[in-house]
Amino acid sequence: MIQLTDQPLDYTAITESVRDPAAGAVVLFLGTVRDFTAGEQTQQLEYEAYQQMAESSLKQLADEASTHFPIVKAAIVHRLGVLQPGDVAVAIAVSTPHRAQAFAAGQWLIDTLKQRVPIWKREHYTDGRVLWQHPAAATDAAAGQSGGT
Amino acid sequence: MIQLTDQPLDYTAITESVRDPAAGAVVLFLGTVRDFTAGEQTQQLEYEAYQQMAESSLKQLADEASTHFPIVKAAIVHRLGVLQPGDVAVAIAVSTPHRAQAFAAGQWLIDTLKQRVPIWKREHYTDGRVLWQHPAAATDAAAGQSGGT
Amino acid sequence: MTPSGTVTVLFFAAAREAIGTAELSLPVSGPVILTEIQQQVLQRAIGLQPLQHRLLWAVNNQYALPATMIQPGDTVACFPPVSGG
Amino acid sequence: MTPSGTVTVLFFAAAREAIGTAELSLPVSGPVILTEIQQQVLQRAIGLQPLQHRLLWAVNNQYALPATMIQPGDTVACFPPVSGG
Repeated sequence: MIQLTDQPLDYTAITESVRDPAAGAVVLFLGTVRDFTAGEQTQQLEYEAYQQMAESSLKQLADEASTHFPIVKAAIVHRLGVLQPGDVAVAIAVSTPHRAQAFAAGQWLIDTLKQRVPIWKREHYTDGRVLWQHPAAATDAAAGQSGGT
Repeated sequence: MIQLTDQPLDYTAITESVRDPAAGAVVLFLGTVRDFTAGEQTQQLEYEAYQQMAESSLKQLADEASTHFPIVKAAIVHRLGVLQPGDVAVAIAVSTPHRAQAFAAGQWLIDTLKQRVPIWKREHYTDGRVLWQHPAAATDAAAGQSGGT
Repeated sequence: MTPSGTVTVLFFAAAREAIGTAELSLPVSGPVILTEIQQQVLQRAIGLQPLQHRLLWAVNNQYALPATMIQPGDTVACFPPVSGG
Repeated sequence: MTPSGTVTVLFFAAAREAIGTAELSLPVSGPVILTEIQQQVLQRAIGLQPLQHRLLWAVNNQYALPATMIQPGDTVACFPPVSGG
């Protein structure tokens, strides 16, 4: 199961999709919206994707992970649209024969997703500021946006 | 949620119990019964515990994990009794502010559980042999058991 | 769907907001390298210039190097560093 | 529940099967060290001897060192290496 969706993530269905009697380990990772980041209170997060490229990029990610780790099955689902603190933004499930492989594969998948897959988040703070988040410079204020630090 | 149970594990409830708006990451680990181990086909696994010590040991594990990792919430549930291939034997869920901590804490918890918590499994193979499993010597045949390699 | 003789350029996130549009059509007289498209975009979309050293570029849904050949009808995308997850 | 003057020893998994019982009551005349309990157990439960170098011991639900003091009424447990998960 590899998809983008604007609906709440059903992480149980995502986990079930990777379960397999050939696997002794399943790791599920959930990326959830934190209420406070670096002392700033988040009211909501807004996720936008380049959908076509993001979908093919998620598929490539799963294929590439299978060349690095003995993955039995993998699933990646990312939510788009407006999320509140506590909501699940991304769910990654992976099954492997042994446990260390499942942790390594799950971590590689989320780390690489965050580096490569064309999805962006915009943070709406409780004080009214709205900022695009970028990994290298979270407070980088791009021209044209409705706020800045 | 820290417990031993002879019922099928509800890993969704276990995961929900650790979700928290202060956490940006949740990692769920499921240890599941593999159908084949080292070329041998498993018909069922039987888990036995020293219940009183295992319960206090699981609680100590969660407490100790919190001294090593910035855990927001943790849950550990281990199933006892007879399990079939594909069944979930253990579920560990942990939430932390950031993702690397959640993977590290989840892996530490399952690794340490397997070293310390007084639970034993006995493997019933499809060829009729029944063997207690021990980490250092999976084919070690203890006196008194109903089979041996 | 893009007529021969044009390259579609898509913009996302802060890049889209910086230039105020999600899409541009650039006329091309034949195959060109990505660098040439990038220069045309930055000339037409001045708002992007402060971001230019951080922009990422893709061609037909794959990240692309500056020397990538672009054919008429191809889709180029331009966006800031990704921040999913 | 254990009467003063005895130590209860519990056996689990392959250790239980090796001696054919889940529990022994050992009379003690006062505090003793774990080593002494271990020796009594191995003398009474000969089936355990092939396992003895791999056995783990706990006192009142905690792993215990050989020099641990055992009081009358305490519960000792004896079991092979654990294999949960």
